[in-house]
Amino acid sequence: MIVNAYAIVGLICLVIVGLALLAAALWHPGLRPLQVPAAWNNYRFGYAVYALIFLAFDMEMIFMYPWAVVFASIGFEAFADMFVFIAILSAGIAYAWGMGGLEWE
Amino acid sequence: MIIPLTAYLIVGAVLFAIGIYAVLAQRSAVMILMGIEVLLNAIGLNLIAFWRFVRPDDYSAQIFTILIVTIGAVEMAVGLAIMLLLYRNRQTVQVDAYEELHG
Amino acid sequence: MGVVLQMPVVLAALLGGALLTLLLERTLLQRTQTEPGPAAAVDYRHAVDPPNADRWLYPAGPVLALLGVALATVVIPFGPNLIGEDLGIGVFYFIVVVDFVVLGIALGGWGANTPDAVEACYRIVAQLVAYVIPLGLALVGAIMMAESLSTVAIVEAQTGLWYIVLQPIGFVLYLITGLMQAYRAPFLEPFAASIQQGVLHTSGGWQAMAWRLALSGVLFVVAAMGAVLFLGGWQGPLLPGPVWMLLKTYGLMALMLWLGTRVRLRSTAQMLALSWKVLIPVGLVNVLIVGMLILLGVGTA
Amino acid sequence: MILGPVAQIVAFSLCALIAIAGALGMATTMSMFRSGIFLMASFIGVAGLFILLSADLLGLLQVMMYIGGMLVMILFMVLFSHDPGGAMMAGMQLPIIEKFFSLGLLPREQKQDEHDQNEQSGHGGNGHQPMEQNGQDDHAGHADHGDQDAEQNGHDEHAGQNGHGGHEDHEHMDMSMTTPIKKPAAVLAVLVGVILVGLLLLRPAWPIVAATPNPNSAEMVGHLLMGKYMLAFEGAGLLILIGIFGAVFLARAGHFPDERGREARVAVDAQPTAPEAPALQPVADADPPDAAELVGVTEIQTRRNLEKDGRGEQ
Repeated sequence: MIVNAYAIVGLICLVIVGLALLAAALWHPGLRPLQVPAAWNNYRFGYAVYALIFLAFDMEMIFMYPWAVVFASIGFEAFADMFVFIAILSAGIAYAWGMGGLEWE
Repeated sequence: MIIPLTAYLIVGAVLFAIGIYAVLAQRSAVMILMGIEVLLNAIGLNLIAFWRFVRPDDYSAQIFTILIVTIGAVEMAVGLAIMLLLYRNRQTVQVDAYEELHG
Repeated sequence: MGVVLQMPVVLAALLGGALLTLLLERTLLQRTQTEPGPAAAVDYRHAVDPPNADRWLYPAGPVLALLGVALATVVIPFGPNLIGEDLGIGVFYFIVVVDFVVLGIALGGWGANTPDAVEACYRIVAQLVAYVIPLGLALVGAIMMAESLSTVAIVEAQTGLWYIVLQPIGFVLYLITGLMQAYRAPFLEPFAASIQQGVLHTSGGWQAMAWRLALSGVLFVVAAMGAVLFLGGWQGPLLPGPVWMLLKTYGLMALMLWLGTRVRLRSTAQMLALSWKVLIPVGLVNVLIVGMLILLGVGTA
Repeated sequence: MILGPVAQIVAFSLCALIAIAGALGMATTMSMFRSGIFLMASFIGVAGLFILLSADLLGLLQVMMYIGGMLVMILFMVLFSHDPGGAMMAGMQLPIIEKFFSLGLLPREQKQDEHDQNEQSGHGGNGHQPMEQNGQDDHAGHADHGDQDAEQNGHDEHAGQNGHGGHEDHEHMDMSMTTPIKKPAAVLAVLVGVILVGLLLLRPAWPIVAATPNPNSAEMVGHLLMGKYMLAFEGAGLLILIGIFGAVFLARAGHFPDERGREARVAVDAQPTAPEAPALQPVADADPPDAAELVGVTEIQTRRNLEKDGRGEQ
């Protein structure tokens, strides 16, 4: 059963959160004053296009991992498939690069 | 299988309802995009629940769910790009500011 | 009740690994006099109460970061049977849960709501955008040769020959993206001295402790996963498995840190450009090269 | 070891709770950043449900995809929004759900600071502390803000030269996060939810199979992708390509440079070397020298003035 393998994952989540709550409840050192202005409204980031390409490109991995597992047992056909897939993705990166998307704004 | 299929489907239905609320009630286009993600996610949950309980031997459902997530990601990328364009032109992404986009 | 016994072992491994990492890093930093980055000293003795903080997200940051590292430790095999749990998709699991560290730093930075911390939040997301894909591509080669996502299976597949020999490009790619993923020397922008170590400056008390553990732990798990993927994990002559694993982990870590101090610090923009213009194309080519090697019958059983 | 029934029920309840509370928080909180984080939490809860359903590959895919995706989305949200942290909105009178998910957003020292400032500038009146607004009638609220702004501009030193009549109509585009049809939408959503749940409860049982799925899901998915769904695989590649084309084509830099008033040092491209560090000190650039004393609403006011600055120059 797959679920049983993840029991330890859930348990570690609970333990870490519990330990943090415990620490927050018990550990009360003196305050270090911090007088700084709020910063939420100073917004601008220079990598908008990188971020958008990343959103789309991130999905490539979920296709690549199952493929990598079965690749050796299928052989050439799988290689050809992935070659086409990688060619398509490379075209995307090349386009972004050519259009000047991979630049800091 | 202690938890019945219906329990998962109910969670999916509640998520779907919240997604509908978010899509209808939010003014910011990004929030509407997020509502759509919730809708897609509710669909994915239903698909996987039915896969597990009705056809656990056929992994097609997982492929469909992967495709749904892919579509969600691409939709997010293109949607945000459109909003960035609108924002650079008009300084707002609130949907009621774009009356003239109606046909 | 195996799980209840395994869980403290995993946490103890993380604790010990992180402490050793901190020791190694401090020694190296003293010798090279470089910017400390995530290894900078933190203030355990004072709590901090940022005046404009988002009081839900601010304390959630360090907890999530620590959680990510602790979860990543689960799939690292320290010996033939010394592993938290051999999840069937261990490697994929690893790169997913390490993202929680980024999430934690982003939350802590935004939640603190000081200019430096918010800056750190933006920079850490840039780091995520830069490292995730080349890291994934670096791992694909090892998965292809081992025909499995399980960390134990990958170590066992390297019985004869380590993958560092078969996939040198993948290994170099892993070194660079590992430094990005651990926010160490050339890529320490989110913890740069110019923004006062970002989130570290705006936290104290138990939060500082959690940051310290998480940030040392992330380097530890990244190096350990490198040893598993490319250096044959626990395998080696004479010495017992866990000793080999620790030797390889800390050897790889020392190599990464040393290489990091050899080059100039990179800004966020330079890191993004490096990632998307060099590392990702190289990673895609590496996948094809490894594929051809396998078709030629090299590396698979 | 088989996971006990109690553990399964606890795990299911926790995951379902996170999924639903996260989605609800996303739709109702006043902070844009938080709403992205809540949505992420909702997705992680659903991922937990996937793992409970033995679809671990998909669960982890979900986590990976949406941690990255939501963090990026949040960046854009913060860029587009006028009050990304919700510190301004959280002071208003809110319905109970909104209030709960916006707890802890109000700046801690706002009141005291304001008091100081009011004393300094010789104005009485409690200016802009908890704004009375009930989410529905925006216009009444906006009139209020207009007044406060005028008052603020009057005694804000650095606003002196540019505080003239800048606040006529961009004031009323950024306040409420919801459309006027919020109430009907809520009713409709509840209705849909009730109908769906009712149908599910009334529906007779589905043909449930007792078999357990193959634990090696990555291999199964891989074989299907390489065989039966090969076209879908390449099609997904094409879809990603089209997504990249569209995103780059629409969002590439340089066509519509951002207005100058929004320049902030966030994520600036600076060398992390020591000599340049002074240039990045917190209060060195956009804010006036006394910015360290300004917090809360006053800070927002400062930003608005900067914005007007930018508008004026266009």
